Amino acid sequence: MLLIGAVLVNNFVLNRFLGCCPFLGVSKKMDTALGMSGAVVFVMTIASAVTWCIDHWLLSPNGLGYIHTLAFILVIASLVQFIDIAMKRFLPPLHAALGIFLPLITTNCAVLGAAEINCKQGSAFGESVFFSFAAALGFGFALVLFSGIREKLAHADPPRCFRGIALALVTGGLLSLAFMGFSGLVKLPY
Amino acid sequence: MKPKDIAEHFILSSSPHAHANSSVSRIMLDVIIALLPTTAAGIWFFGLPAVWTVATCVATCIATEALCRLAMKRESTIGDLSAVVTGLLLALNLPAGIPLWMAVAGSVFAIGVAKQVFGGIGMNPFNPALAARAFMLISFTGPMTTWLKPLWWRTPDAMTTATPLALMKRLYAVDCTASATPHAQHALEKLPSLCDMLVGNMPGCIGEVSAAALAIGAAYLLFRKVITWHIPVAFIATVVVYSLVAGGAPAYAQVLTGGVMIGACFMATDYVTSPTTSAGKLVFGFGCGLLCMLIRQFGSYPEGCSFAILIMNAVAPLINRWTQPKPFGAK
Amino acid sequence: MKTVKSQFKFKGGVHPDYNKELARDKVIERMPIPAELVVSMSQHLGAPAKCVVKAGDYVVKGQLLGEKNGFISVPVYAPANGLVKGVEPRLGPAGGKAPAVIIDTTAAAPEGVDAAERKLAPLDWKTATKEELLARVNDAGICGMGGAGFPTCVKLNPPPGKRCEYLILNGAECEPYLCADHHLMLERADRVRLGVEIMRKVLGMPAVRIAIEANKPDAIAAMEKAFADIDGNVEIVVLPVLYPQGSEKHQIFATVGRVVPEPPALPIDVGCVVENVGTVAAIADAVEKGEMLLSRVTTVSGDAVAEPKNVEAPLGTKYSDLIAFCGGEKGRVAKLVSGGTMMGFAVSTAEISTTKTTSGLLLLSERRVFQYSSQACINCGRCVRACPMNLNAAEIAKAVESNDIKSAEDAHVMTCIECGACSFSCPAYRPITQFCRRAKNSIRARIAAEKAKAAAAAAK
Amino acid sequence: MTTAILIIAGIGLAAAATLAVADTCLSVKEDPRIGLVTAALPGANCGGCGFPGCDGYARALVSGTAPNGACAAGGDACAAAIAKILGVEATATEKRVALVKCCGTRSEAIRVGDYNGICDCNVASATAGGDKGCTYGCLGYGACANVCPKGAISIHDGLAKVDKRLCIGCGKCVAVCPKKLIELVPASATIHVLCNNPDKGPMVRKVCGVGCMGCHLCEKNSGGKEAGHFAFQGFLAKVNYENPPTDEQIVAKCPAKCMSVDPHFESGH
Repeated sequence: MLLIGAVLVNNFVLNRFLGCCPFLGVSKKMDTALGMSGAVVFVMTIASAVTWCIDHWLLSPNGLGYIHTLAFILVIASLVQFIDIAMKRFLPPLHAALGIFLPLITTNCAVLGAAEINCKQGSAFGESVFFSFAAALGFGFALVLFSGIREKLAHADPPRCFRGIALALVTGGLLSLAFMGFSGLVKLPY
Repeated sequence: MKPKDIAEHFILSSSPHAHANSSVSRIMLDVIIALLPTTAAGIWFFGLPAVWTVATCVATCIATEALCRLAMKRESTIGDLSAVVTGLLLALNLPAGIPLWMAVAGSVFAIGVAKQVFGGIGMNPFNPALAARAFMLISFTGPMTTWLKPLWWRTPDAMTTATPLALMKRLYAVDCTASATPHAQHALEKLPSLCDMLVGNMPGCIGEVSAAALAIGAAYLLFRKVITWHIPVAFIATVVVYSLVAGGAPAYAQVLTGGVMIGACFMATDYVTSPTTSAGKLVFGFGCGLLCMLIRQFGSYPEGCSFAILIMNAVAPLINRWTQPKPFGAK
Repeated sequence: MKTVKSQFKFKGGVHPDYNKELARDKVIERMPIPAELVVSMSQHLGAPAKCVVKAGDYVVKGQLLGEKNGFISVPVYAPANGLVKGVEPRLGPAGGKAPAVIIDTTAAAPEGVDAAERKLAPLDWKTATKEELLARVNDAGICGMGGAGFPTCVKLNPPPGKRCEYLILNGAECEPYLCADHHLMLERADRVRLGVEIMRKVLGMPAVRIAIEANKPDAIAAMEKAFADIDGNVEIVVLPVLYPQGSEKHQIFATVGRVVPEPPALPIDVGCVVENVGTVAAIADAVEKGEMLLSRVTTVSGDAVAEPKNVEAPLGTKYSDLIAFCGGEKGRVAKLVSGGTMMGFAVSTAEISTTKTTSGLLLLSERRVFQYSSQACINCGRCVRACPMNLNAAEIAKAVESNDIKSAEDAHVMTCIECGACSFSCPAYRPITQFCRRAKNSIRARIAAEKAKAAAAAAK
Repeated sequence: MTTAILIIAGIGLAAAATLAVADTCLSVKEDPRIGLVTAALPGANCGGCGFPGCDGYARALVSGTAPNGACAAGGDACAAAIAKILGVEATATEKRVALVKCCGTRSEAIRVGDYNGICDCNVASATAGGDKGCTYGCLGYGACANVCPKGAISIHDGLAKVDKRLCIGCGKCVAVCPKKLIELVPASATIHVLCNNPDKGPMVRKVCGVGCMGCHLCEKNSGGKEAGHFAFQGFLAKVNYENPPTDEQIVAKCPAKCMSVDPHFESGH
């Protein structure tokens, strides 16, 4: 239920409009979209685990809930950097596949968004990690879907003023319109 | 000084030099012909407002198409009749009593935003008529869900009523397994009879009520080989199987009411936004049916058909990618 | 010997208007030698023949004009006596230029020249060895006369380790308008029978399948009669009327149910050799009479020619002479097509001349001609259903249109046989076949460039 | 407040420390010269050098598998800069630009057919040799313009024209042209013969009003055969770009009007 809810109903990109930058940026080709999706799932799951720990053990006990955004940005940015370096060293094949996307995720608001939502919800550790994982899957699903459409649009011949990002935005809007059909499918508490 | 040109040139083109003589405009004309029975049925049941809605949508679509092409400085594509088909399909997916200015807005959205922005016919990722319907449903929720009673012009006491779909939705609300409860029984009794459903004597959109007229149109399209059986059969079969498994309203009611018939035969079979191969079409039809029923049962809208097709439109490129034909002789 | 119906139906295919009635009942007419012949050195697939005559030479019918130039090549002979006016590059029907010998056939033979036709010594095929027969096929300048022009002696000599199990005789003639093979089977059934026996011997007695489309019952009857008393495994396979039944790969599938893998695989890889009936008859003449391949039967048809005919014309006859022999043009000719309407070449002038592969010459009026357009693909999938190779032609065309050759290659464009079924069935009149051709050309060019680069690097 | 600052600072320091440690302990060594060479290259990724992009060429240069000077776009300055980085001698190259050797516009050269098909020279040429009477001339269906990475080629009046200022001399157009009529010539050369038809004069005249007839007047007017400014292929004059003519008078004296002074299309006009 949580999975369906996060993937379809409250899709990060199409419903919450989080992570639009990579959604538009790396959706030109299906292969890169798949790579990006994989990287996001990977990072988001780990990041939510780490931020949950920070929030739970470091910030909340000290009554510092109000600075968690600041702390999370710091943690996520360095975490991504660290994963990048570590992966290059220990998992070169995986780095070759996902490496170029990792720096892009540093500034992906979807990762921060997931951490924030978890924080606001006060979910338990397992739940927040799973939610982030599902949300990342939803992001990846939307990204792959969108890249499929954009690959098709690569052969289209739109008017000059709509070429490129403008067309992608219109398409994204229509996709989000279609996804509205899912509303109410799963009653999520948030 | 220019040398003398040869008076008459032969046409030079790559082979083949023969053609099946089919054309895009002929295909579109066939679709229009196939939609005539259901248009007529809609006009019979909903009277003059239906005429006005159809006329407005078709005229606005043609005008928008012409203006867009003019603005883009490209050759006009009105001749291929695709704008007429879009206008007609949109009108048939609207309730008869909708204010005409909304119909105009929807038509402009269909052609302008959902089609010409992408470069016109063949390029749009979403079915223009359905995108416009979804847009209107969200923007003008009230008028889009106010239904004229069929044959209201004969019995002018009550003008509007609830659709069978809303009744069926209530069936899901009660416990499906215990459908004998008085509440469910009541809702079930209020459903139109099977005969009324076939003929179209029930509230709904102009073109979706008469299942018989839609079936005639679909048979014509199949006969003319404009569409293949894959999408309609997969779509309707999924709806039937789902409703048998999940309970709720009887399967025939799920198929005959709402947009399933027009969706399966005319909207989901739109070439541009559906997969190319037979296998892909089966997957596509299955997805449409499944999503449609999921939204009907769980979603916040009573009707999921147009959203289901729109979502599957988005998935179509993926399906296409994974159902490529295997070349003759390839391993 | 028995007649059977085809057991296997391939996917796809189309039903163009055959228009065969125009020339179906016309008996093959032998055309007199025209005043000028333009004999191309490149009438076959592979390297053009090397020209061995020069301007001012007097040549005699059957005299060597161009010698075989490489493994995949065949020699070219003079189709008639005459004076060589020049040797210069001339446009061929496919659009490429190749050296051609221009012969003035009205010139008188100079003193002391033996004007009798040059022939090879007749061979008794029953006693001749395989090598002798192969050499004869090679020396007579025979190549596939169905359209591609692949040198026949190469085909008849399978590489070591590969054995021919089926010899398939292609008498399908699925191209609209054309009746040349049809009439060859009707009128020269004995030549076809003899050719088959010779080829069977060369190939080591494989089973023989004679493939004929069901719309030629008289040709089937003629073949049944000619082959009635033949021993061994010989069958006439009646194919359903469907284009492209005459394509090598589809014929193999329709007759023996085998599937030729993707290129670079050849029919011999599945134990089959396919030969056109015209080629077979030419082999019979070359062996029994020692005659070189100097003429061929060409169908001149279309709605803009006065009298459609099946003409046996010397190789190198200009189209204008052929048209004149058939009573000239009727009304305005909008398109001149060398070959059939599905795979033939549109040409810009009637000054082009016939080759060993010219199966037809069609004069089409405005009514029969349609225009390709730049309309967008509406994704109707008709081309995908029509494609006999089961390719996604629509995707290939769209990719090529946006200069994305890589995607086209991934979609197996190299498997395309350019049969034209996709363009034929496209309601948007898109030149899909031409898009495929374009992709294939650029891929071939790229591969050639890579090879050259690798060779240069290796040389370094 | 203090706690907040302390914690944030703590997290920051911890993260920085981890990254610093990771960077030094886990980093992968890469030849630093690759980055330097890539920076010295123009970064157009035109592929004219035969390598996948400037980065690919830089890697090949550093590994010693590619010769310096293959980058026509960067020219001498670039080669010199790379040579400095790599510590080897630079081979001097002069900037070369593409020249379309045909001036048979729609009004000058005849057409022999109505071509109906896709707009690409290679397939048009494969259809009965193209619709132009002259089988050596530019078809104007833009195969070169399609492959040009800099958009330097455009089609005007049925002829491809090269914008000299945009051309980087990568040679892609030369390779793609089915008529083989594009040549890379020194950018400094100003006098060109814009014809590619080696046929005899009368044959050329039959199909084109501005085709070279091989009359040798250009050669005579530029100091005769000994001067060596021209070479002839059949009945076609070719400029010897090793030793190009400089006297612009000869252009006006060409009876065929197939010569030109700097025919490169300038986008400003």
